[in-house]
Amino acid sequence: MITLTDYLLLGAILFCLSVAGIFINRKNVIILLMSIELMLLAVNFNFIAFSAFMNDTAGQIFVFFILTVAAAESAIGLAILVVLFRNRQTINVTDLDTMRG
Amino acid sequence: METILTLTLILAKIVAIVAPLMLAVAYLTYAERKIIGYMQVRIGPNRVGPKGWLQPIADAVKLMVKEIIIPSGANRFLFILAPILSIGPALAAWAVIPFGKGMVLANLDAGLLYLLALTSLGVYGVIISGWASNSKYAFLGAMRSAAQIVSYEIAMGFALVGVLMAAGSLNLQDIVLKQQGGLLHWFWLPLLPLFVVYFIAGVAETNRAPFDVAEGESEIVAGFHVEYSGMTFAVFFLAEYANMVLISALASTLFLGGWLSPFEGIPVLGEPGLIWFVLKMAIFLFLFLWFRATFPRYRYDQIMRLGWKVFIPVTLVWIGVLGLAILFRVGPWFA
Amino acid sequence: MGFEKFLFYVFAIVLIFAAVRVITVRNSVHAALFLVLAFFNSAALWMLLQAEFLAITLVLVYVGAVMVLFLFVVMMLDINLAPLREGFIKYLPVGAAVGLIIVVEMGLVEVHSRLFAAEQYHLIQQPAGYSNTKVLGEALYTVYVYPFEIAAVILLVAIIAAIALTMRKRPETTKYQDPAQQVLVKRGDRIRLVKMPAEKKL
Amino acid sequence: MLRPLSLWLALISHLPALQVVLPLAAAPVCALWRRGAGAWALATTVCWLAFGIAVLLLRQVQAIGTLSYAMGGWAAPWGIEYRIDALNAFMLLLVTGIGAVVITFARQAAVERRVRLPVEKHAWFYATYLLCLTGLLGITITGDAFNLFVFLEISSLSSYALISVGRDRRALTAAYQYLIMGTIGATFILIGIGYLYVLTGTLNMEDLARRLPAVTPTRTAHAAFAFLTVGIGLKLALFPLHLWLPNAYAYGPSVVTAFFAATATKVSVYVLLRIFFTLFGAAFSFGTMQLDWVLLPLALAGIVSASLVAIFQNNVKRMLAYSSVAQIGYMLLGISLVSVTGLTAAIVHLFNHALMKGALFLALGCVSFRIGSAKLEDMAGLGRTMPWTMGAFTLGGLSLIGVPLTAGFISKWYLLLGILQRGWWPVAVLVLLTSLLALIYIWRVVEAAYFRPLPDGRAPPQEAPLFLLVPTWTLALANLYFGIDTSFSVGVARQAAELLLPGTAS
Repeated sequence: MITLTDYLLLGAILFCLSVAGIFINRKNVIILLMSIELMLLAVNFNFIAFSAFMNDTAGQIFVFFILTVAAAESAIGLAILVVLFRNRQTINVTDLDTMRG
Repeated sequence: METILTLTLILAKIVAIVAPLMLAVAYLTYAERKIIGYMQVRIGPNRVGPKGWLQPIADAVKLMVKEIIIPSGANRFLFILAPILSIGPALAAWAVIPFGKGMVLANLDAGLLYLLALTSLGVYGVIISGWASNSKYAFLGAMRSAAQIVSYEIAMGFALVGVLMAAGSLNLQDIVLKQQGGLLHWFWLPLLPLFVVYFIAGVAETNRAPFDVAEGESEIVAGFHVEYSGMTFAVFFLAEYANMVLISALASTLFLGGWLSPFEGIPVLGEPGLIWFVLKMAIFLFLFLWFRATFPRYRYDQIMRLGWKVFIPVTLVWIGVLGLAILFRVGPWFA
Repeated sequence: MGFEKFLFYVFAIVLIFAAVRVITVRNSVHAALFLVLAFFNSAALWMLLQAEFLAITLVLVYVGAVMVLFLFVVMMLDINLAPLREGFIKYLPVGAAVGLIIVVEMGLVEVHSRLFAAEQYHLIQQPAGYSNTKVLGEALYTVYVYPFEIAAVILLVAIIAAIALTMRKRPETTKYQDPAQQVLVKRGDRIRLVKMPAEKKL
Repeated sequence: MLRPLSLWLALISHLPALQVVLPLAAAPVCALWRRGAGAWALATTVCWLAFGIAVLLLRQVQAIGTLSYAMGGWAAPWGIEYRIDALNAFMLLLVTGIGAVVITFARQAAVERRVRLPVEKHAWFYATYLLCLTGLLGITITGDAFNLFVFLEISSLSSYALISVGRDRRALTAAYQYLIMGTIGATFILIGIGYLYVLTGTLNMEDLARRLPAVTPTRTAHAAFAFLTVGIGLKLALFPLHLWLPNAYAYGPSVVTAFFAATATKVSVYVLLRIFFTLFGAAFSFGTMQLDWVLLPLALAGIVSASLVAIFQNNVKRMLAYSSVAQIGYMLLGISLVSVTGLTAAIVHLFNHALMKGALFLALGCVSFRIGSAKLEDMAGLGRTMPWTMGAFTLGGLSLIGVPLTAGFISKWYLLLGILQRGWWPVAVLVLLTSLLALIYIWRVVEAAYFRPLPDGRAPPQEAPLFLLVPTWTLALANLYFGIDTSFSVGVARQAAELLLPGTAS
């Protein structure tokens, strides 16, 4: 019997992995964005599990919206990256030291 | 015991779908070479077996015994994985296609959605093969294909939205049953623009001429599968043709009434049956081949223009029209 | 039941493995592919929870479109890999520590909180004619129709913002074809027939 | 005679919906307009109309108290309910007012030299601006926690785009940082809202407020509270989480910076107030969770450190960005006092700070319009060549320091009053000292502008065009006006504060 706790723990583990990923990959901007996707996935896990175990459709509706938000998020993130690297061959943040001044 | 029996039954059903499919694919290549041959006033293959009947078998044997070459600098795992990823969805999609009333492997409620999801996965084979090959031609092909497939998926999705609005269901059997009543009750008529868009987008999704920029023999030699040989190439080839058959099957199911007969009401001819389904698929497959023989390849930017500036607006407008038609219960379709 | 539990563990373990690889892997393309794997396994797990609509949507939207976009960008930017690993080891302890703290906290909240006591809730077995898609659709277009509209605005924002960001004028030298003009061309536009008196024979 | 009247009444009753729908509907039209000038005219008209609506709404609220509006006619738990009380109405007025002034400024500033927008992008820029405004208004007006999240994302997503839309490459990196931090914040808020839903089974704020007290002893409620605090802290650049803000503000186009500095963080403060006071209730937030002992040190640390960092900045825009972090500290300080006077100070400061930062950033926009830079050394001698611009800047600066007769003085006054009521005189001393820090960094700009000669070998810049000066001076004079006549700003703020702290009205 799979319990609600199993799903919630799975979501919690995913969430932590994504937070750790954000800390570890501070320099690789693309993996940063992927970590964020993972984070939203973890949140979705919680919502879906609640919805399934409490027989409440609302949780799944929220997931539907969160998916929309996350897709829009990554679209804009990728758009920024594409503009940023149109003429530049690196995505290492420290190479962009034009930040000063 | 019960479970084993069910499992065996399911397995048998899968074999019953896949084996004829593979045969169909093999003879589709033969048909292609013959038909295009005649269109170009040639004869086509005629040496192996009577009238060249055994040509596909010979081709298959040749590809199977050829060496698989993995280019230096390629990512071995992904290189092998790519063709598998490309044929997997093409086969898995058949699970929800109904061949007759009740003749379906998995009568999924969200069948249409499932199909849309699976057809969108085909692109991974192309992208991964292009990237793992470590070759610029393959890479160019993969990039072109990714952009193209993502663009046409939107138009395709909107066309399917039209279908589900008309049928009021995502279940493919229900969609077919909703079209009962003869030729004029099929969805091709009320959804004509969507039907056309769907089929053309289907041609684009399978990377067939005139949308074959991902292969583009004359520009980037063979595009994403330039480095593949032997069995790995054969699998890509299989996937492409299996996808053609799938798109044809879907077009017949969604717009031409699937297994329903066009002569409904007439005693013998009006009987629904598998034969109608196969005939309808044959029409679409012929169209695929005819396109290839007729049209020159689109340029990349022309493809994008067609997808974004023509197809998507057309589908959007027609969905609006459809909504009104359903609201006012127009014609025999939405009464 | 036993089989379901087995499936859950298989998918969950592969999911966690994929997630770990996403954040530790050397190559961005591999990371993206592992993320695809993670999405797939999540979809499978959602299927186990009878959320079939969302599971398929996840595959359709994320695997089919968003990740293709990711891969497209990652591959096109053609990243120089070596320097990106700098600092990985440096940040690893911090990242691991933060992750661990949060996992412990969330675990405490979720396991010990009386609300989520496992015995209290069971996976609801839906009746035979239950269609997840239908139920969601009915809720979405009635009770949640205004949130639905607002979510549509999110997509509008994404479209407008992405265009505003990436739009650029092509250089003047780019040549365009106008198919309409090409089709409308008349013979007279291309060929000029010139009548000349024949030269007299000498 | 009756018909226009009833039409007018119908319109009035739908004002809350119109407030959000108007800019939303105008956005795609703007995007499709293609011609920059036309799109700008439409956007400006819409913004001023929205301002008009906000004024009407505030008057209605003042006349008849809290308005409740159910969209589509469904009752509260089903439809989205818009609830407008004094606090919302005040925020709406602020956001639309600043939005309207800034977009009026934007037409000319879009051709600003350093962050000049390519012509083909103009219409898209205005469309994104309108969407951002829609999001901010939506956050302010909505009565549903989940919609609050979605509106928050609408405004954030469009703000990432607005910041990076210019030609400055650094803006892209800054926007990307902002995107990552902002999304993490949003995710935390989302988790918090999710827990609240699990606990209570509702997302309507009014219902939430009613049902939450029964379940607040649970650990889940504590976790929800913590997640919400961190998430909102990220969005409003609370001291240790503020790292995205200086870069984003410094490298975005001046127009955008002026708009964000004056509205976006303010709306985040509003969200904080709503969630801590209306949803959880002051008793739980500050009694059980002792949030004041978290906010107070963070606010003080933010004020001191950000003011110190601001002094050493050479880019004036960046200096003002750090100053914004410090000013947010003042607002949080006011909130952490948990008294009507403290809250009044926070809300008044929220309003006044929007006015002064708006004026300052718009003045900077004028400067960089002419000289293409916001660096301190490039501003030498500008006091003589651009007297009107620098005049507005000085006025805004004085208000920022808190000189009497300016708006800044009023908010500092109430803040000190609140602190002394609690008897925390060391904090009061600290606040006075940090005002000196503000004096130092503003003085550096004033000194450069008025007491240094123009650099040689460069044509002296002209005064900014009238089109830019009028909006700038509108905000600058508003600083003076609200410094002298405080009945409106303080009155509404006190009303809102009493609403947030029921039962403690003095």
